[in-house]
Amino acid sequence: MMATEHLILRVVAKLLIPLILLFGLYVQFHGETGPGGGFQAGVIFAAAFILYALVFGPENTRRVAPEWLISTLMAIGVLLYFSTGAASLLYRANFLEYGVLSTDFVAGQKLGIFLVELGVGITVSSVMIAIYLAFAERQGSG
Amino acid sequence: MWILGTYNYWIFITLMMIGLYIVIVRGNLVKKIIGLNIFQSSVFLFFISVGKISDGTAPIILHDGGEAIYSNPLPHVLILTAIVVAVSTSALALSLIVRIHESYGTIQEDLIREAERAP
Amino acid sequence: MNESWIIGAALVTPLLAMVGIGVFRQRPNAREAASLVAGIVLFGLAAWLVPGVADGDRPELILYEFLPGISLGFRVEPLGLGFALIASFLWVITTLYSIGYMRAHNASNQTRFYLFFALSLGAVSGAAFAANLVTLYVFYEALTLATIPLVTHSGGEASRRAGRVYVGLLLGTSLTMMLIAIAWIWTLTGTTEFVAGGVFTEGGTLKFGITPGILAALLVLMVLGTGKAGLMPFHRWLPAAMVAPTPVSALLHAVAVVKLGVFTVLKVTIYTFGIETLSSFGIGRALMYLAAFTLIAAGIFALREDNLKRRLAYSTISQLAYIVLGAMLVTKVGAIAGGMHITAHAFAKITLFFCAGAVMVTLHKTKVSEMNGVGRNMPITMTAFLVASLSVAGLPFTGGFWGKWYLALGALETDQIVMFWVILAGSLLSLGYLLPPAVRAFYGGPKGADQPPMTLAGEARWPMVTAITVTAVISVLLFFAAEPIFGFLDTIDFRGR
Amino acid sequence: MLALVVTWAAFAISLVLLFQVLNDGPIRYFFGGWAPPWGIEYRIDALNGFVLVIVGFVSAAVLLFAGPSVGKEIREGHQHLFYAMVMLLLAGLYGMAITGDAFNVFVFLEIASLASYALIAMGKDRRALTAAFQYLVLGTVGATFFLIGIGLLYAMTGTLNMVDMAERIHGIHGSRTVLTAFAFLTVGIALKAAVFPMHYWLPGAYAYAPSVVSALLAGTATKVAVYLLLRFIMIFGADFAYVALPLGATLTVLAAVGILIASSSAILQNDAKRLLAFSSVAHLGYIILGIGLGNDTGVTGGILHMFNHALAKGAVFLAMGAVMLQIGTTHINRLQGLGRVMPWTMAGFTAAGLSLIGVPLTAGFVSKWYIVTAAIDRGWWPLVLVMVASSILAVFYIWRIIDAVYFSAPGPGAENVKEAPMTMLAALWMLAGASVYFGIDSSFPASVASKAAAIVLAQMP
Repeated sequence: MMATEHLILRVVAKLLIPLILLFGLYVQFHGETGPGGGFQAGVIFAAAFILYALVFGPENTRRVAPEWLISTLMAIGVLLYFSTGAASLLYRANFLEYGVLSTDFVAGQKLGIFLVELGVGITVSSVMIAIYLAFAERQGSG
Repeated sequence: MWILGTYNYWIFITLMMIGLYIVIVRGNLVKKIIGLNIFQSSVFLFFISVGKISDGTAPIILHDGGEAIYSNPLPHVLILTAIVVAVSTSALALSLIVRIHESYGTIQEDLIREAERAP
Repeated sequence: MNESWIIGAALVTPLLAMVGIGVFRQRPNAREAASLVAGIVLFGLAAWLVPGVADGDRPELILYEFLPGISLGFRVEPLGLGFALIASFLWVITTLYSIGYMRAHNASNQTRFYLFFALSLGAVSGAAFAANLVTLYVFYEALTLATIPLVTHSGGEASRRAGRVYVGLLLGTSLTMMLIAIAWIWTLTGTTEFVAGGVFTEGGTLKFGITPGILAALLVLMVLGTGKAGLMPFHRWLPAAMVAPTPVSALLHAVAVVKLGVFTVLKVTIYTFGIETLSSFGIGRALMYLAAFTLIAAGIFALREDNLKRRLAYSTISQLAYIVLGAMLVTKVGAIAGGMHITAHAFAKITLFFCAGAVMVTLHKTKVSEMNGVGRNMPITMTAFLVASLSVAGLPFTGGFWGKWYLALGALETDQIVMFWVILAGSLLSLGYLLPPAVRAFYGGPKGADQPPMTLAGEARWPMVTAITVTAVISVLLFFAAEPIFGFLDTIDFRGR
Repeated sequence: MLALVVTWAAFAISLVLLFQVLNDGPIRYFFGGWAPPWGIEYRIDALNGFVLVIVGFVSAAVLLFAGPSVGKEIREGHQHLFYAMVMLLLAGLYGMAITGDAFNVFVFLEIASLASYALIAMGKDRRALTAAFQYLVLGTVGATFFLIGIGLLYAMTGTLNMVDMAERIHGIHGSRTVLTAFAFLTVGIALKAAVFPMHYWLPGAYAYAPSVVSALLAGTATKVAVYLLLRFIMIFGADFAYVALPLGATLTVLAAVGILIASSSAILQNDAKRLLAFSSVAHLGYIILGIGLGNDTGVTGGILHMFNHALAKGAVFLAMGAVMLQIGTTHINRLQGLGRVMPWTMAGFTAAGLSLIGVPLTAGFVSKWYIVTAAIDRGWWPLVLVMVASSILAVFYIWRIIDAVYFSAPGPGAENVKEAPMTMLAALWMLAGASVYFGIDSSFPASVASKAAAIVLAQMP
């Protein structure tokens, strides 16, 4: 039903979404050396999906991001964070003391931050998408 | 001059009061939440502005190893966390409102209270 | 102290009895045997302590620190031991009586009844041996709680209302005034121990910067806070509690609960405040007048009451006021008289209640106006009733005589002529309200058509009659045993050592 | 099931931690190996070790209880979410208690709060939704105030580590910023702890939440908030809070008024859970009163009452949960005659109820004794009167329930009511039994509480 309406919106959205996703990834992986990080990246990443859902409707979005996938991703993100922290416990360091994850202290820290931020990013984006979709679908069903 | 010099405080206080006013006075639950958001944002703004140093840069070690004036990063980090918390609060509040709407058919506080008294 | 294990045993016995009662809940005979045996053991333990205590021994048992600086401890002294003796002896008798009563009545939940009965006795023995105010307070409250299920035993709207009054007044007074008094004493003096001669003075002067005003305030809080002593205006729980089964009224509301009240008053007067301290500052006068007022007023209420048990309850209030009066005379004689009156009144009043219960079970009469001719039907019961009435009134050749005699002496000794007359008037009043039932029972013929014809049911069951006879006989014997009792109570440490 | 195992494990760990702290002094743990003041530090001393044990004990009992009750009160598809939320709540509470970093407290505070909003909203009654919403608005305002306070403190001291903060704040007591920070923090925490007159959200929230949640929140959430109050008193220094500022007087007056009003309102309620919720407000008043007295005995009493009240209130709410399971309501008129059909549940209720009244040989008496003697010691007689008056009021409101339960003829349909399942009774008696046991032998909680009080009042002149 939306196919014929809002032609401009749909075209612009289709153009923008890849850019937004790309920007999200940039912010994500730039996290440990410049402004950026998992939180922001996650939100930007989710924004792309939300834009898609706004224009093409939640039903179509669900095809890309089915509920099982989103909830699994939420959990995976948190688990990634925690297992990174716990991994350093295995090296007899304190929780999240990820300098020990590699032979080189700085490299270990880089790795640790990268993993942690990745976890944060995954969780935040999937949570954001889940929240939006939950509202949108609820309204649709009544 | 000190009034202008501390303009961020004034903005903070004004926004805070606007937010609280909305929370207290408005009967519409969604508007209440918007008020709550304004209230929270005012606090966030305040702390960000306090952390800012003029001409400061992001607190990142420069490649040439030189010294640079940079803004205190800690408030940013804290407020980022607080924003996340605020977002989740809003989400939760909105979902509550959706469910209130479903069971009462209204989101006006006085109407809800009436519906409560009626049966 | 090598005798301290006896105190422990005395505390544990009622609990063991509870276990026994619980185990034998399906077999009434074994259940009641457990109750009887526990009573006898408890009495035996208390009796064992008598010679040593009379010689000035004060066995102690300190359990552990309950609150910082305050331990849950027990120390035996003559007053408490006497109280424990009476309570445990009458427990045996009452158990005997209630076997007959409860079965004749086909009462429900008999196991629960015996269970809480034992618990109440545990609380009484704990309170009797308490070594400090907090321990006393703990067991005082425990007794209140343990008796609630007994008071409301029969269920129904009347019980419910009685329960409210009972809880409201007893917890109400003790949770407020008594607790404040104890906490205040603790913060002022740093001790709650019962010490010979009281804790407030040293060499005749007040310690800790206490003024006579504070002392008076403490005494008022303490005595009024002891709601169980039934001083007006906190007396209403006692008539209300008469909805309970008769054995409960008999043991608890003639002996255990009310006597714990006056025992508390006597105990704090002697061991916390100190007789000499109080008398040297002239404190206690106001409470003495309150007691006198209660004594007379309750007597008048009793005259106007038609329900026999409620009449007895008001009589109890009046007689309790004698004991409080004795304590508030703040002389040694007064206090001893109070102790003697506790003993005599316990036996006499329990007899009266037993009789009332027996009449109720066999003839279903609960009112004084219906008593006509009962004496011909139940001669033993009503003779006992008459004897006990005389003892309550304090006529010679009954146990009640000596208590009142010494009270009157005490009043004269302190030049309280008014009190002397009050004591005499109270006796006359008690004759006035107790003789009519007895006289009607023997001489009143059936009059009017509204009186149903007398069914010749005969005496009550044998356990009840036995119980009645024993207590009535002891009431008389006490007259001749005054000497040893006085001597025993005289060994109370009135002055600091 | 997993949730149960986790809570018991957490309880065991918190007990071990407490004993370790008692023996060896504070434990410190640096997150990520960053030493304070840069990194986040977790620090446990006698005070929060004790709070951890409270949270652990209550939650262990509540989770044991939860199974059947949740099955009845939570919709089928939502049960896994319910357990997830409970875990989140507990994580927040433990975190709040354990952390040594002021901002971390805020984060955990919000985690716990969000979880509790969601939990309350799961109640069957639709009023649960509005109650949760109300709590959410007030809770968020409170948390934001808290955040302002922390921010100002950070601006003044340049650190977020609580121990560090306490050291650095000493020189700058007079500054207006510190005063403002103190005010914001106190109000924010008071909102969370439902200190009168900021208790508005509490009765509704407790009354309409699922019973398990009521028990959990009553036993833990407000207690942790009170702990925060103590912690910030420590940061500012007891001498500053009590001597330079009229914190003690303010708190005690509020607490006293709150005790009286809340107790009186409790008497007027017709729903047992709502009644108990008002009683919670009154008992928080006791705790605050003890803290406000500001002397050793008083603060000890306050901390002790946190423990004792958590036990007793947890137990009575669990009892109401059992009632809810069997008859589907907790309206007082519908409780009639339950003493006969659910004897064990009601005996547990009675035991815990006596502790709420403060009858000797229950834990409630011990803490009340501390607070009353502290008040007499300070010579604040009106407070003593308030305390005893509220005991009387407590007798009234507890007796209203007992009266209905034991002395009224069972209503129609009461014959079919059965006793609650075994696990629920076990949980209920765990709490009720503890509140009797610690009334008879209070040496363990009392000694810990007095150590904790000594820490709080360390700088008291």
